[in-house]
Amino acid sequence: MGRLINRRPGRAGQVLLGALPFILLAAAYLMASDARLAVNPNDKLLPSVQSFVDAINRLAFQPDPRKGTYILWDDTLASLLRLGIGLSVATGFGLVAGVAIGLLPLARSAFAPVVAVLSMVPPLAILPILFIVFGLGEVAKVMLIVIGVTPFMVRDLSMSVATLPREQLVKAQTLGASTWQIVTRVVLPQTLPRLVSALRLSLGPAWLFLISSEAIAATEGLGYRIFLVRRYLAMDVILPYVAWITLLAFMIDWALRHLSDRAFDWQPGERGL
Amino acid sequence: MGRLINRRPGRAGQVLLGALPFILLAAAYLMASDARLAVNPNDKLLPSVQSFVDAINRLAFQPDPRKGTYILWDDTLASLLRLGIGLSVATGFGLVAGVAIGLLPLARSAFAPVVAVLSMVPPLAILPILFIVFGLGEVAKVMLIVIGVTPFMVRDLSMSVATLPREQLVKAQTLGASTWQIVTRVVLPQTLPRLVSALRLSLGPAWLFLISSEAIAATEGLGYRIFLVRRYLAMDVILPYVAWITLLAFMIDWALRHLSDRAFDWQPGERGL
Amino acid sequence: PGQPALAAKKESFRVAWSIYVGWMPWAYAAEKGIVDKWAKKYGIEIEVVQINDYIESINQYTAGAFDGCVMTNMDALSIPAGGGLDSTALILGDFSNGNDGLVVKGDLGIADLTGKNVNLVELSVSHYLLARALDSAGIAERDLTVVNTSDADMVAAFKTAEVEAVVTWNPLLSEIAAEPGAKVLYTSEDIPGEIIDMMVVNTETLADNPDFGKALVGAWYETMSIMMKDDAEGKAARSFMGEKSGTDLAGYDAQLATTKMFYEPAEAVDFAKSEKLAETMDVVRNFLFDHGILGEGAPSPDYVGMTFPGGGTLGDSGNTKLRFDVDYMGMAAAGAL
Amino acid sequence: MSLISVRNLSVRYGDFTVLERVNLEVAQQEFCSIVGASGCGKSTFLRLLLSEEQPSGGEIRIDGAPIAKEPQADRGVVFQRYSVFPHLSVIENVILPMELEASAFCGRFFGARRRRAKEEAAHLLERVGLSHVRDAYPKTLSGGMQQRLAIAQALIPKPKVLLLDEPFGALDPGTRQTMHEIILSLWEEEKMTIFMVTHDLKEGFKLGTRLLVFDKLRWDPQAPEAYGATITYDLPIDRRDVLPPELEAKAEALNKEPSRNEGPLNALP
Amino acid sequence: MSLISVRNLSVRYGDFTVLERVNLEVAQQEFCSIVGASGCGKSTFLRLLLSEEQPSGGEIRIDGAPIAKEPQADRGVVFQRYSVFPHLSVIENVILPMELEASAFCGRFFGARRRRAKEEAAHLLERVGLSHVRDAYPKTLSGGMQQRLAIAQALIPKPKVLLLDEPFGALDPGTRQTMHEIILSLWEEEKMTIFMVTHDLKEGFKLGTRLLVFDKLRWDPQAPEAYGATITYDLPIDRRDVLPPELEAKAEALNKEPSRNEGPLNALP
Ligand SMILES: Nc1ncnc2c1ncn2[C@@H]1O[C@H](COP(=O)(O)OP(=O)(O)OP(=O)(O)O)[C@@H](O)[C@H]1O
Ligand SMILES: Nc1ncnc2c1ncn2[C@@H]1O[C@H](COP(=O)(O)OP(=O)(O)OP(=O)(O)O)[C@@H](O)[C@H]1O
Ligand SMILES: [Mg+2]
Ligand SMILES: [Mg+2]
Repeated sequence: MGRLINRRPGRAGQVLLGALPFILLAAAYLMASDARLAVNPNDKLLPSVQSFVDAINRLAFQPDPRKGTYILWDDTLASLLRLGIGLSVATGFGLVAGVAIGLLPLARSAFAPVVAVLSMVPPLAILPILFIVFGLGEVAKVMLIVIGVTPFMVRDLSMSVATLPREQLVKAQTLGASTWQIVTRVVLPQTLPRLVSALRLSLGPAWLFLISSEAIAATEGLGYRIFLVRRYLAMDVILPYVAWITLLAFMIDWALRHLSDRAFDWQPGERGL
Repeated sequence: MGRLINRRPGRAGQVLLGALPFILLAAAYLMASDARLAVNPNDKLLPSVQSFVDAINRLAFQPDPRKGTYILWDDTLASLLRLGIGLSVATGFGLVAGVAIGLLPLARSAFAPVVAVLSMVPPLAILPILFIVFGLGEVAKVMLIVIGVTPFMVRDLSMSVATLPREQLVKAQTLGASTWQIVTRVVLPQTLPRLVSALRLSLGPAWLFLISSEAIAATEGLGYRIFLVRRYLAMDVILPYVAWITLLAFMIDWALRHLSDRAFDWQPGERGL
Repeated sequence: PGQPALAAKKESFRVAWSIYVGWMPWAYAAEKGIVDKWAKKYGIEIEVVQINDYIESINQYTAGAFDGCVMTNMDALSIPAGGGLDSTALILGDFSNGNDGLVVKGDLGIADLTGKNVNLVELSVSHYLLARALDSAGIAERDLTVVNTSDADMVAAFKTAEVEAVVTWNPLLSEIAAEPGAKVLYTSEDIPGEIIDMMVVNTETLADNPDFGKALVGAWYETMSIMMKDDAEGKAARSFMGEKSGTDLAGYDAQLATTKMFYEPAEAVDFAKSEKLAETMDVVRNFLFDHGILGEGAPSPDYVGMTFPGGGTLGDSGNTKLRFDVDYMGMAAAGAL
Repeated sequence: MSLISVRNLSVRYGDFTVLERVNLEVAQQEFCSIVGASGCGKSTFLRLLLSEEQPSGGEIRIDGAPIAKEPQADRGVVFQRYSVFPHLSVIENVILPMELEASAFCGRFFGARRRRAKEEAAHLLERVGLSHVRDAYPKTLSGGMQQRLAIAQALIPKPKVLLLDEPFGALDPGTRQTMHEIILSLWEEEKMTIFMVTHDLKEGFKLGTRLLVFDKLRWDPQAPEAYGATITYDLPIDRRDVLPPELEAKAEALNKEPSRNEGPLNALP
Repeated sequence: MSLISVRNLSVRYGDFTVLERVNLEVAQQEFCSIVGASGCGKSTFLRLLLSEEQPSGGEIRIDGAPIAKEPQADRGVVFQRYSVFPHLSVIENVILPMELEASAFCGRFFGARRRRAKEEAAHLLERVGLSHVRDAYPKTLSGGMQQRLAIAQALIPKPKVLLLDEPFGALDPGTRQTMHEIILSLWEEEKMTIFMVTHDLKEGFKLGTRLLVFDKLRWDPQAPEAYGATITYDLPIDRRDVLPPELEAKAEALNKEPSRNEGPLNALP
């Protein structure tokens, strides 16, 4: 086979190739860690694998002596709940506003500028105001995710709605569709795949905002734990937590991708991204 | 005119509609600020317009008594430089990797998984490791932007490359194009508009990472100033800075949008988003 | 939340605390029901809220979301008092006695810092400590460069090659001091009693609701009496506090060793009544004024007025915003709560 | 009285004049076949009749009133490029117009009603030869199949005016025959007025009651964009299956008419 | 010896058999016209000849060797749907193949070379009647204009084998005439082997040296997807401009042959 664009690895090759970068990353870590530990056996920055195992065992499989619960799972539950609510609200709002702005010229005139401006406001810089408005409880944490993620969703979805072929809208009108029907039967269903992509792209930022908000006011959650042990540079806890967050996010991403490939099998084009 | 989707405001209506949300936001701020100031004239959370004017005058038009320079412009210059370098690197890397992953099955097998995983790592949680690798100076700040923004770019661009109609690739091959030629003459030019969109969508996160990085270790920069004066809740400085950041980001966004509409006038579909 | 706490008779109150060795007793008092017990005794409710970001907790208090908040004497002057919120230092819990320090790499003296970078949280007590250290060596702050560095990243920052000197507090300080080649040059032990950790409450709220003050003070000193003991209960309390702050009993005890806790209310009252407090606050306000932290509207260090238990005052008495009060601690000392 | 009257219509894109001085009166239940050189503006004309675009000058009236400013269910369309909804299966594409009409809020049928609609639609699919792919998505259909689907879909709301842009170009003669019969029977039953762009003159003659030829009256070789096309022939064709001899001759002539664009037949590069 | 030989070719999508048992030998410079019912697999067959898809069974050989596994410059194509590059102007679309061939690294001409290429291309554009829109982007072209552009582009590399999928369907008779002449002159000059799918039998007869009819040999009304199409007629056509009487009759027959898909002509829903 000649051209690179036509060369496809087999099933096994695919797995192997996909694993390679991870193996290289792991090897790089181990070497760097060994080198540092050789100089200073108490170095906390890049702990050995054994320290990870210990820390994970302690946090995930030993009940916390004070509360009798398992710290890692408590933290995970709290964080996932916040993340889930925040992302749901952001997605719902993003969908409604994105379709409106992308489809309706009036909504576009009214809201596209303000969304473009608001999406540039760095939420972390106006935290004091956000906390005053939303309190310091769960609402504030969820809202930080919502505020951080929604503008992206709205803009991404409105851009994608605006690229729907005009012919389809005209066709729908000749079939007697009202604006509402065009939205529900033509635009929304075709926007859903992009919604899922936008959601997937938002996962990273959403975790970031979650962690930031938990670092400011929380008593449990993955971000809180990282914040708490960071002052002792307890990388043996931080790195597994980061890996766990990454794994969780990746699994959500993976599930969304497969959901999208299945649910929207009318879509032409390549899959698997 | 019947349907909402066909109702377009006139030129004046457009400006008016677009300005309305801003006017409402400003009015809401003024009312809330007045209410608070009525209770405590020294309240710092929502300062009066006069305080803003004073603060802006002091920061932008009076030389700093200690350094003899103009604080706002120094900060702006420092931040824009970091942002520019960071975004350039991220964009360049995102383009290369995005096209490779979107177009070449081998690159996709090898890198799509690792990019998907890396994009989920919250960069702020592994700062200590970044410090060791990149130090605490300018490089680290630029790298934080790069690390924060690149995964999104790569994924967004690879997704968009993957949606290019297969017919075009086949057609190019029948015209004798090699993989390299397909990349440079068919894929890249058609990806550029999406690159600009991705860059625009990244602006918000990029500022966020810039501000975060300036909060870590810096002696100047917009984010530095915000975090510094947060120590005494000087919202009369923070809010103008946030507004200034927003304005800068919005102007960059605006320029990119117009650049894209002009440079890529082969694109069908609606403009102005 | 959302509205400034309007002074009036109230039933329920919110106070904020953040993680620091001298404030961990609040975690214990809240979780073990000590606060509730005392609140019930006075027929009120007190919610004790943990805020991880120290500055954010003070900001929220200043903005009116809380009736009380823990903070240092310096931050009490600069943020709430400077922000026009009349505040009362209700409890003087401890002062830093080695909990804050200046650490350098290699064999340097304070005078050798000239021309170098010093990483610290700008405008914080670390900055104040640096200023005091430089005073002691006779050099000025403009002779070196202060690099604002977030406290959370201080330990990692010290590990990078380009950082030569840092000023920070515990537990970061002990982590950094334990680094190979680190040398502690100057600590708060050299300026005892100048960095004070307090519970600050809204003066109006306190005036209208003395029960609120009584309940807080009562709960605090009951907790003190538990944790000062060396028996099982005391150890359990201290190890609770240690774990809550991310370390263990030994780590927490090590931090307590560099903290001068006022376990007995009488100690705190004596400290507050001493001349030294007003002198300290005079140094502090000059530092704040020099760095523009008292607000740009402040024409002189006298802008914000302070009152002291002995009847002494500092600054503009028409704009008294920070009051050191010993009435409630005095009641505790007298067993009158 | 005429159903549709077009007066002095013109369309310009920038300096580029596509149509100019188009005048036309069409009565109800006329079947206008439209022919003309590629790129002369036939699709553009249909877009105007559809209100998808606004003319640069002149006006269109339907039933005496100015044309609605937006597309309506009274004017159906089959676009030159396949224009079915990619996210709906074949049968869903066909029942969509029924759903839109009957259910203003949901725009969707459920349960028994949906089954009934599907049964109705199945008839039509049978006739256009798509029953065996009723549950397939458009991306798996061949070009001709998509075009047939688009026709079936456009027929469902029984529009007063039907605009067809080269609807049968991608069909084989047998299928085309079937489609002709479907269109004609519907045309008669529903008294539709039809505009059909075609490049097959025979088809135009066979189906139409009237033949409209679009061409440029004026032509400046230095500035090919200066003048637009208009209706240059407007022939009534009363009998449809067999052409009268004089029209046969006309058709031959049209067929042979050299294209404007034809250059010298020099060797290729 | 035959240039292309197809042996026992079959294509299945899941349970759906599109082609089966296709056998064919084609010599160099043959011009095969392909006809068949809509959706029977003609485009699929071309995709296989192009190596865009792999067959489910059987094989294709070119010059005795198995067909290359990927599309190559030796086999040009004009797709059924317009397939020009949207980001290149008309003239850029035409010079693209020259640039790709001559400049392996940049894939682009500059300065004088670019001017020369453009002049060369201008000739061809003149012939296909697109000179007046040479700098326009495809989105502003009519359907037929895009199709003509695609043809011009495919002709530039002078491929050994040319695959045309309904290339003239969207063209008016005059333009079509011109395009026929261009294709034929190139076919003779370059000794190309051409496969052309068309629905216009007359066109097929006129241009082709050979007519291939795709149809299903077996048909199960209960399972329309069970059997695939194959080549049911393979007629040599030696003289092109006038049809011999026996072929004329055949053509008539093919034209009339009822479509497989035709259902009972009951009233529409
Ligand atoms: N948006 C536009 N901007 C500029 N020119 C346009 C635009 N849309 C169409 N045109 C031009 O208008 C002319 C008429 O196009 P139209 O699609 O109506 O032709 P047509 O008669 O339908 O041709 P065909 O038979 O090939 O489909 C073309 O020359 C085209 O280039
Ligand atoms: N990816 C696919 N999955 C399933 N079925 C497919 C797929 N691609 C094509 N088909 C089916 O293959 C059959 C042949 O399609 P093809 O495009 O080859 O037809 P065609 O003969 O070119 O028709 P037309 O004359 O209408 O263009 C069709 O019935 C189509 O539904
Ligand atoms: Mg057309
Ligand atoms: Mg086909």
